[in-house]
Amino acid sequence: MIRFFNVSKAYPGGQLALSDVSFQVPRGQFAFLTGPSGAGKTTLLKLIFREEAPSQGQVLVNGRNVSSLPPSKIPYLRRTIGVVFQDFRLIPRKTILENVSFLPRVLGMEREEQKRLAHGALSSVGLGSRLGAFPLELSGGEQQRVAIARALIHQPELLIADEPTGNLDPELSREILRLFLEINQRGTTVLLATHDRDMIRHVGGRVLTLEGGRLAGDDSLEGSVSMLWPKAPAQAEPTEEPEADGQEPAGDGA
Amino acid sequence: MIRFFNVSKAYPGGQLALSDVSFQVPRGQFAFLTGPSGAGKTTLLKLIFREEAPSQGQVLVNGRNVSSLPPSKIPYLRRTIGVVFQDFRLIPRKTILENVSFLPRVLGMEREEQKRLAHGALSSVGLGSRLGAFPLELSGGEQQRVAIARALIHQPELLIADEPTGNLDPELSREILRLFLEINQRGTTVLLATHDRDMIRHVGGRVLTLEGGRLAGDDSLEGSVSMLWPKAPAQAEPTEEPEADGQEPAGDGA
Amino acid sequence: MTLAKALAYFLREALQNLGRSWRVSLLAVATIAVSLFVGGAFLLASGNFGGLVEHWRQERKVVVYLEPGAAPEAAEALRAELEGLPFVRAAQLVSAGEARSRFLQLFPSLESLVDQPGSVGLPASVELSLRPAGSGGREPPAGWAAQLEARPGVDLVDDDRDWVSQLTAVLAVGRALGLCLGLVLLAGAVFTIASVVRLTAYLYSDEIAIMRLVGATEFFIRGPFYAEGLLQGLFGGLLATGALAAAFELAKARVASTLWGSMLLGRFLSPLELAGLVAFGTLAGLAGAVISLRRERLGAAEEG
Amino acid sequence: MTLAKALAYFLREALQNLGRSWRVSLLAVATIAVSLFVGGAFLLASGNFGGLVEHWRQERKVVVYLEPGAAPEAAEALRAELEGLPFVRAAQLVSAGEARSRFLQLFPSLESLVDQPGSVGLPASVELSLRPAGSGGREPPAGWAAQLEARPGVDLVDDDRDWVSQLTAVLAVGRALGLCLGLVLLAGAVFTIASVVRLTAYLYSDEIAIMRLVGATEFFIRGPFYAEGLLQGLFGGLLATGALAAAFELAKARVASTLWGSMLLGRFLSPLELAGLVAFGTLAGLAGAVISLRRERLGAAEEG
Ligand SMILES: Nc1ncnc2c1ncn2[C@@H]1O[C@H](COP(=O)(O)OP(=O)(O)OP(=O)(O)O)[C@@H](O)[C@H]1O
Ligand SMILES: Nc1ncnc2c1ncn2[C@@H]1O[C@H](COP(=O)(O)OP(=O)(O)OP(=O)(O)O)[C@@H](O)[C@H]1O
Ligand SMILES: [Mg+2]
Ligand SMILES: [Mg+2]
Repeated sequence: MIRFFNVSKAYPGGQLALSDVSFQVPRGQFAFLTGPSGAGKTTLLKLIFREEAPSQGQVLVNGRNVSSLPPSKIPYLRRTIGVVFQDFRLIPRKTILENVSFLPRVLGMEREEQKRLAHGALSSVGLGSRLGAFPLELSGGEQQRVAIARALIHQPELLIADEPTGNLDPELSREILRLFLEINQRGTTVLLATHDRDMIRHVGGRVLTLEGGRLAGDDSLEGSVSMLWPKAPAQAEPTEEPEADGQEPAGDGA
Repeated sequence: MIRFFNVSKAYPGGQLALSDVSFQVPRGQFAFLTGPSGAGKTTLLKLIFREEAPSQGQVLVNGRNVSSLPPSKIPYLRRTIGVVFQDFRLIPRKTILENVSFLPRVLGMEREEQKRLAHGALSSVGLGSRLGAFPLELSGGEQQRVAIARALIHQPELLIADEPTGNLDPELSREILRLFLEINQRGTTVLLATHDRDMIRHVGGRVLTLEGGRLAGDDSLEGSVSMLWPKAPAQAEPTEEPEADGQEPAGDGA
Repeated sequence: MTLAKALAYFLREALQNLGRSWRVSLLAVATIAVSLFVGGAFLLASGNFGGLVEHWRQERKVVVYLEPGAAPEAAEALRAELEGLPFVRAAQLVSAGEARSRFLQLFPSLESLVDQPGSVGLPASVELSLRPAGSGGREPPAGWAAQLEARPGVDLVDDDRDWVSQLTAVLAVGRALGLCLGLVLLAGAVFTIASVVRLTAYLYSDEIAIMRLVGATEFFIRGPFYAEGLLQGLFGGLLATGALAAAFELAKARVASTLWGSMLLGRFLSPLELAGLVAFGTLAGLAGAVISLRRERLGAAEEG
Repeated sequence: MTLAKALAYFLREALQNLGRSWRVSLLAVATIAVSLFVGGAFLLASGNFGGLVEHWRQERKVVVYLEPGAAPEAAEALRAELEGLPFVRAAQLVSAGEARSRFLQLFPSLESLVDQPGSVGLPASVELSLRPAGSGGREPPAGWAAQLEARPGVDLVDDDRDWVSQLTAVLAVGRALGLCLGLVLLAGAVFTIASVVRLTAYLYSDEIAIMRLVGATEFFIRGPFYAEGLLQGLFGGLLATGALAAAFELAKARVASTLWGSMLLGRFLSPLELAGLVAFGTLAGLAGAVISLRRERLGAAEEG
């Protein structure tokens, strides 16, 4: 699904964000991307949906070389990818319903169908009752959830999420993660950049670690996904306490 | 330092963000504000530095009734408060050095002194080498750290931080928390909104919990601050360890 | 999506955007309207002035002033004779009394001059309208005026055509200046409209970038913005023509009583000219939107 | 902070902002310049046209055409006599040859007409410049021209003043229209400049909101924006005057060989007028900034 061949990215200012990164994520995988702030996670994701082009190397998505894609083809690439941006990127002049149903509308879907889909997506992130609100009338976490709903709405082949729970409380984070796992189970490849070690530990699986622009680790962890399902809501579940102890990341510290 | 008397806040659209909230935070305290997404945390903080005015009730900061402050006095209130905004609010056309030194410049401080201060603040969040970058040329976590540096630069009487580590990795989060604890030790009152239960658990102390706009909890937790100090990576100075123990502000909790 | 559906979508989106950021839209529409109003005012002014001059040129007249105290019958005989000339379209007798009242209409303040004791008063005259030269008419033979002047009872022959031809020379200068000015105005209006639309597009460049990122094609991104520019131009044009008409009526009402006023405000713009003004604004608005959305431009603007 | 320091700060910030968002600034400055250019072009055109007319009014002339074949001595004697009249400023003899060459300069295409065989050619004449009425001069006595015409050797007396007075009436109409147009242009320029500055301020309303939130006083927030509007107006004004001067020189070079051209482009704007144009742009830019930063406005704009 995603292949990076010796990819480097230097920004115009000269800042080297990625250097010589190679990896591949097969179709249907659920992979984490982690690493300290400024390590290049967002840059790596931007290369996949062609917000940025690599300075060197090649990026292949679904077998297509993304960097040599003619501009007119880029929208069609992006339509197969759902993206949750780190900074949300909602359109301020559109209601959240319109934001979420933007792509279906552009694709010419029936209005009723658009609405149904958008309402479903927004309900699944707990915002079913705020359809007419504008993004700036929402809290930080609510905006983040709108961004998530937008990425999920059209059941993309590939889901890219950049720190999607940075503004969410632990219960909601878990809900969101469940959504991601569900969509993954229906066949979507998921690449999720996060600082949240608990989340990685719960889910486990493929973990790519960036450090200073280099790929510093590509591990396969044993998850404990069951922790997500048993039960959640309320507030503090005593079940979490044992985790808290084990949470000290001394083990995988650099 | 901060007093809320039966404060309610309804936004123009009719959304009720806070209802009948009363509490007080004494001078010098380190308090957490927590609660699920959309609970009203950001709204509560906005009332303190008068970005919003309450619909009902009174907000007192430093003995002054904030809601009845004439517009011309508002800047002087805000100068005594350092704010880390949830959405950063950096000025895109200014470099990060200029962003951070903006208030000292407005206050007429010497250029050299401005620079020295800003450089110090940016270095303390690990951005000492990126002074000339513009906000949009930074990663999410880097932007968040610039916002933190700006709030810390003038040693405010009150520090308000809204989810200040949502985009930071655990190591950096710990660094930032240490900065906040340090500034608190030098006399600044700190009010920190966060979803990060680990952080609250480590520091302990005063914890205000909002739920659906109501104050659902006002607890004093026993912290385990030592977890922050024992072996913080790289820059950690061992000399700070003894302070860390005595720093627990549980004593003056309400 | 069919084209009709797409166009409907563009229009709906554009109207919604105009409404949601109505302050900005209003400012843009008003600026466009001002620009078109200025252009329209110029058109109106030069049209009226040119029409006036053309009218004089067509209406070239020879006035045959009679000696004071000429008998009305003799005057009428002269009139009839002159009207029979092949190059004369019409001959009208203006009595001394009529001459006086006409004069007073033009120069009301000079009443005392005309009526002063001992004044001989204004003479009676025969006004000849000549047939337009060229269009089948003939020029009067040379020396004709001098011969006429020599006849008994005729005091003076005042041949308009002399000064009209001189006036024409002066007006050629004025017309050339007006033309230059008109072109400058035209170019100015196009530029102003385009740049206003472009400034508003800068305001929404983030929005456009987001649409691109989530996979919208250029067609669907630009459509609503083109429609928005077009509508801004259209509304600006309508506003401008409305304001022009209102200003025209207002001015007319104020100066209707004076002869100069009614000469000056002879006619309003023709429906065709009005439609042209509106179409011009609409096209300029569309052009502005097209220019401002050229991919490179906005991409760069996001950083600047 | 002292006022001088604050002003220096405003200026530095404004220049920096202009540079950092140079695309937007350039667009704003260009639009302002276009607006002022149009105004300046109008000023220039109406000034030149008005000057031309005034020149003719002042230079009112009576031309005494001599009969063909008049002896040069007699002509000179007549000239000298006429020059002695109290209301005549100067009298100049124009020989038949001179008359011909003058005519050809005005109407080069009519050469064949003048030189056709059997033509008597153009007559010699004495041109009298009269002293300006009012300014110490006296009007010629009534009937003077007729008496002169009756003299032997004199063919015709052509008294300019007749048509100049009629021209003046026509021009009064033109002048009134021009004045209206000028006022419309003026108001249009002010509005355009102000609204362009305001549109750019909308672009930066987030920035202003942030400055307010971190505790800057209105004085320090607005100062740089006022300076920015002022500088945009100033640069626009300078650009406009530069472009005007360039266009003027270009046009002049192209038409210098024709008499109409040199009459039309007699003079450029005076330094005072140029300074006025620049000052006008500067003030309008400042005014635009002041209007657009009224607290309520921008507060509301952030939401809209
Ligand atoms: N547009 C840009 N121009 C210049 N440098 C940039 C730009 N965007 C990012 N960078 C730099 O590239 C590096 C990697 O940035 P990136 O956003 O990929 O980090 P990240 O891993 O997502 O960090 P975070 O966890 O803080 O979001 C950083 O040092 C950043 O400053
Ligand atoms: N400007 C606004 N207009 C209307 N409603 C608003 C506005 N800002 C916030 N709200 C609503 O008020 C409620 C509280 O918002 P607030 O931002 O205070 O939540 P929060 O506790 O900070 O949430 P989060 O953790 O997601 O940031 C939310 O339901 C939100 O939708
Ligand atoms: Mg990132
Ligand atoms: Mg919040």
